[in-house]
Amino acid sequence: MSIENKSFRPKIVAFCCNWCSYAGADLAGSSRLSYPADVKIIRVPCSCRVNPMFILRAFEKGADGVIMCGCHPGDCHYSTGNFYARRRMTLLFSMLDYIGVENGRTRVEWVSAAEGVKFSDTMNSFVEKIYSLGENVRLGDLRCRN
Amino acid sequence: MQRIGVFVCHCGSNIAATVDVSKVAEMALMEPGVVHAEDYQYMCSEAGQAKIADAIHEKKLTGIVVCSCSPRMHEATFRKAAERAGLNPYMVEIANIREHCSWIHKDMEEATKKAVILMRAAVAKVNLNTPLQPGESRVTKRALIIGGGIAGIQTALDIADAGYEVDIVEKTPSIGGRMSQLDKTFPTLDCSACILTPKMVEASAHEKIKIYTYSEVENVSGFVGDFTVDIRKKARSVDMDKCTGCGVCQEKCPSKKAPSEFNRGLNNRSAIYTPFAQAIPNVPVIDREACIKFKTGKCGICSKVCQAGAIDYEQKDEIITEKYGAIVVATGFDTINLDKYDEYAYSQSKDVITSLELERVMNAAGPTHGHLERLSDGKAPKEMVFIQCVGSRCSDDRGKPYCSKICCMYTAKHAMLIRDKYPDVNVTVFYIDVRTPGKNFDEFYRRAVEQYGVNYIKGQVGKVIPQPNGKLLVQGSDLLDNRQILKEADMVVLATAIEPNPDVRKIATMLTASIDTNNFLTEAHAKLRPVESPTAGIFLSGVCQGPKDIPETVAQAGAAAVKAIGLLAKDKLMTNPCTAHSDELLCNGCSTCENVCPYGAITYEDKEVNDHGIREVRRLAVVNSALCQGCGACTVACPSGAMDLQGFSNRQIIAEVDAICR
Amino acid sequence: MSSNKKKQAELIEEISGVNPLKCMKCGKCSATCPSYNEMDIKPHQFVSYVINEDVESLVNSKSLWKCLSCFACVERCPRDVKPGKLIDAARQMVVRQRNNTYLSPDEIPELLDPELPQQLLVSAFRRYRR
Amino acid sequence: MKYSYYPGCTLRTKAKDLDDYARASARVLGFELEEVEDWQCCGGVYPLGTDEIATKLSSVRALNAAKEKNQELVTICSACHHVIKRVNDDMKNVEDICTRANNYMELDTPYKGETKVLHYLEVLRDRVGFDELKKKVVNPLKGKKIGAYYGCLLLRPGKLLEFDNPENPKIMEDFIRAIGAEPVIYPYRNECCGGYISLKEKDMAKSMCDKITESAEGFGADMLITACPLCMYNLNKSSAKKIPVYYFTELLAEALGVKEVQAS
Repeated sequence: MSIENKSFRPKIVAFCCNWCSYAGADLAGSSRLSYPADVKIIRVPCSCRVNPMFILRAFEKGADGVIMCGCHPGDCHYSTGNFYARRRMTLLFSMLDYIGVENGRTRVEWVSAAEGVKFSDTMNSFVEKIYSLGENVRLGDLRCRN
Repeated sequence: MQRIGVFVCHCGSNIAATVDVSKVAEMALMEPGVVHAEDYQYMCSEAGQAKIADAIHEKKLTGIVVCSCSPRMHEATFRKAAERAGLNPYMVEIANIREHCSWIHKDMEEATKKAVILMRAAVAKVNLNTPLQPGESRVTKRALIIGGGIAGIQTALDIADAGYEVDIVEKTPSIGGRMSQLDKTFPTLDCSACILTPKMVEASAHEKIKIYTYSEVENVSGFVGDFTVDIRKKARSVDMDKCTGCGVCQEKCPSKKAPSEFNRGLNNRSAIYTPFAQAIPNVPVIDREACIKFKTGKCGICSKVCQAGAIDYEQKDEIITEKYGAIVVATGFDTINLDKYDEYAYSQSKDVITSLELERVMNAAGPTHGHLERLSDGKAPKEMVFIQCVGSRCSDDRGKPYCSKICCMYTAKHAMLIRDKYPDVNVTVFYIDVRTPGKNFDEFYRRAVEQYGVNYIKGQVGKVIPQPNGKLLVQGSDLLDNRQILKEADMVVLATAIEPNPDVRKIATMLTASIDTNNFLTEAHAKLRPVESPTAGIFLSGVCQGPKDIPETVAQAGAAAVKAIGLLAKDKLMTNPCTAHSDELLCNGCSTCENVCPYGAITYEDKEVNDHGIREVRRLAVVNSALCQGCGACTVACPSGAMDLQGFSNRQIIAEVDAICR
Repeated sequence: MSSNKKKQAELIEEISGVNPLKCMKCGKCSATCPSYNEMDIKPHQFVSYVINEDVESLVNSKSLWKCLSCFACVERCPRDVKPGKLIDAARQMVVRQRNNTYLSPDEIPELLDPELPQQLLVSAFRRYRR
Repeated sequence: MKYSYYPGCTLRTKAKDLDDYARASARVLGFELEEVEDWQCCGGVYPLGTDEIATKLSSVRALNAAKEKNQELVTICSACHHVIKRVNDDMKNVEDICTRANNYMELDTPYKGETKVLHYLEVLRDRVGFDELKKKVVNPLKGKKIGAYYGCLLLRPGKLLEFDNPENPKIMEDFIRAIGAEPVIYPYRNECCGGYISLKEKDMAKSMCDKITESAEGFGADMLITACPLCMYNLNKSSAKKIPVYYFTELLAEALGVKEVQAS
């Protein structure tokens, strides 16, 4: 990965469901598959627990990218949670794009508990994308800036 | 204000080598609410847990953050430790600084920075934690086994012997599974039927075991301890109570053109059939696709010849609904379809067969009555070639990326048996690697080479070329001699890759058990919880979890049984207290949450509320915490923000977001 | 010098798009190759030469000119290594150095016969020289 | 129905038969082959190197010409089919090659693999339909036992060409049945004839062609059909056996009753 602007280190929030993606991230860890430290993971029981407000909050507080990972469609531990999540995020991301938070700053990925490689690949490509987009300035609360 | 203690684990050098643990502890003291912070070599050890207990007492802690490995690993450990010290276990949060930090980063400064942030997020969350009380749920003391092969039979026997009721659901007309199709077993060469049949009989005679054959699981609801399962008993067209198993119907059936599933399609069976002589139950089924009576309305011979009057053409599928406390998946495997490997001429020549087909050819009850002969012309072969790794270890999209594990050993077995019974037959095995880890396994393979003179050639085969004279030309590599070989053979046997039974995906979805990219069921932990699914109450037995041979399958079946027994032995289970609850003053009774709840846990009640002095009766959402599984779908769907999830509340998650973006 | 060898090996990997480390040494490529007996370096050995950074031997090998580009090894390789691509990359390296070709225009007339299709000449030229 | 048509170098000269019979048969079957204007030679072999751009441009030109006419692009020669299909796949799926090729091409709208490439046999199977073809046959080749010789370029790599099962194809066999003859299946039908190697290594090509013809004759074939002028040349020239080899279009024209018309 080429980091052009060394001084810019993005803040990236990753919401991972407990049953698939969080376990996938654990597998990436125990397999020593690296991805940039800019990614910080928040554990939620299911991708359907992710309230769009959380994502707006993250951008407001200065996040440069937010990614949400869940079980593959059809494999949700709670049967249908990821379908709700997918619909919600599609709407939210298009709205965010409309107000200037580019589509590249938001992403939904399905990562199973067995896909450590996919988790690390996903995070690497997402972080690379955020580096190419640079700092997010559109939704930030000015009071939160240093 | 909480009084929080932060405990940073070195995990030997696993964390401490990349994260400055003392720095993390030092930074923790600057966080709001933190009154105590320390680091220690192994927090999960007895001494480490004692440190937590001591700090709880001395510093009067109300909340704990452990910066260590994944919560999926030791959250339960630390919660129990806190509980023993008198703290509510749900006041403990884990910051995952091993799997999500030290193991994936190399730069100490970066990793330490990230660990601090993860610690802060956990502290921010604990500041908002509240003590939670788990509820209780009952345990139905009966287990369901899906699949009646050796794995399912062994698990059923072990659970039943412990005194619990067990039901086996088997899709085919008989229990026995793949093992019943095998001729001999490695590495002792004892006959498969001789060791399996007694177990089948034992299972069917066991007073605690009920067997549903020709049946499939149709629907599963509920949760650990209290599953409700619909089982479809397919119409057998034969009354199980009346049938005496005399077999006359099969003999007289005029429709004998249906390919025998048991003999892998190498010969045909009648439309009314039992798959094999030792079938349990020894009651035939009518294959309605092949039956003349069902196709044309005429015939009815089986009904006429049946003295017991057991034939029932009107029989219909039956749905049985039953409650279970534990479910064991034992769905087994099949060999892969060879359509994508036509270079081995499987579809072009009858004399190219799979190893499982060879088992049937070698078996006295098989299509050739146990005589080794070519299926094209019935002639005895003189040259046999075995090809290993057909479809295994393939990273292209034709085959499977994994090693099927059993092929090296059964090929050595086949080679040895053939050389023993037919010393004039030459046997050549093309292999990539011979993998024989297992007790007496390598000795077995060496015997095939040294004692029986089986010719092992290191190299894969590129193409099998049928010749006009009926022979097969095998074009392969000899990598050790560095030459290309053209070998004429009479029969070619393909060690075909195995894959999980294709039905397993459907079953996993019903059970919400996770499954990997190869359709093997995932274990709760690859090393420490190998027979449990991450979904509570679901256990794994046999090849549905990964390739294994018979002894390994039997061992795993026993282990799965013990885990199921451990569950069934409990009278009550603690339920997860991280459930949804609704704020009465915010709820407007709109029913949105009810619609998204997958468990039917939300109902509505008319209730009097006191809204800032205004007393009125309102329609309000009520969550049944025994049914709620805590997914959180309702919390997001709720338009008024009344619904929240305990343990993962809106405020807690937002606090984590804030801490990370700070 | 050794860094030059490394560069050549990397160039082969780049041109071919093949990761030789994926090879599990099963020998299916050599088992399937119709030109096997004509080759001095056998198809399954190509990967080792690239891994060992001995591209020199590879580009001087007879095998370069015996490969038919029939894609049998490409089709049947179970590991997505596809030795045919490696050999083609080596051939590219040679033909890109203009002085080193397997076919010179001078020898063409005596190779011709009346039925010979254009396609043959075109293909041979594309493969053997630039 | 009109298709853009890329004949290729050899069908204009040595393999003129292959071309003439194809066009005559097309008229009977109700479609038309409209030759791409100013087409250039495809090069005969697909340049495997991922950094080869210039050698792929002639294919891109033909593909783009078909795109501009909003037509599918039909080829007959196995080599052209192979090269053009693979270049098209590159243009569709390999971003780097697509970008660099378009930089050379300087088109108004960049070409991104939109054109569908069809072999003449695929037109017969997927557009006309072998059942439909069977109905148009006036002169069924009864009693002829024909071996289909696919060679390598029509089939491989199977994943990219999506022509037929590369190890056990059946399109030519279905074709043979459609024109009233009996197909002979033999294992060497998808093995290489030696290709361009026959220019310098005559012995090698001979031994390979011998295997093919021996195997075909062994399984009872009276004749072979091919779609490739180079296979035709090698099988005729190199093999010791004198089994007749025809272009599939010649037998097609014969079955459709337009062979003589064409010859006159």
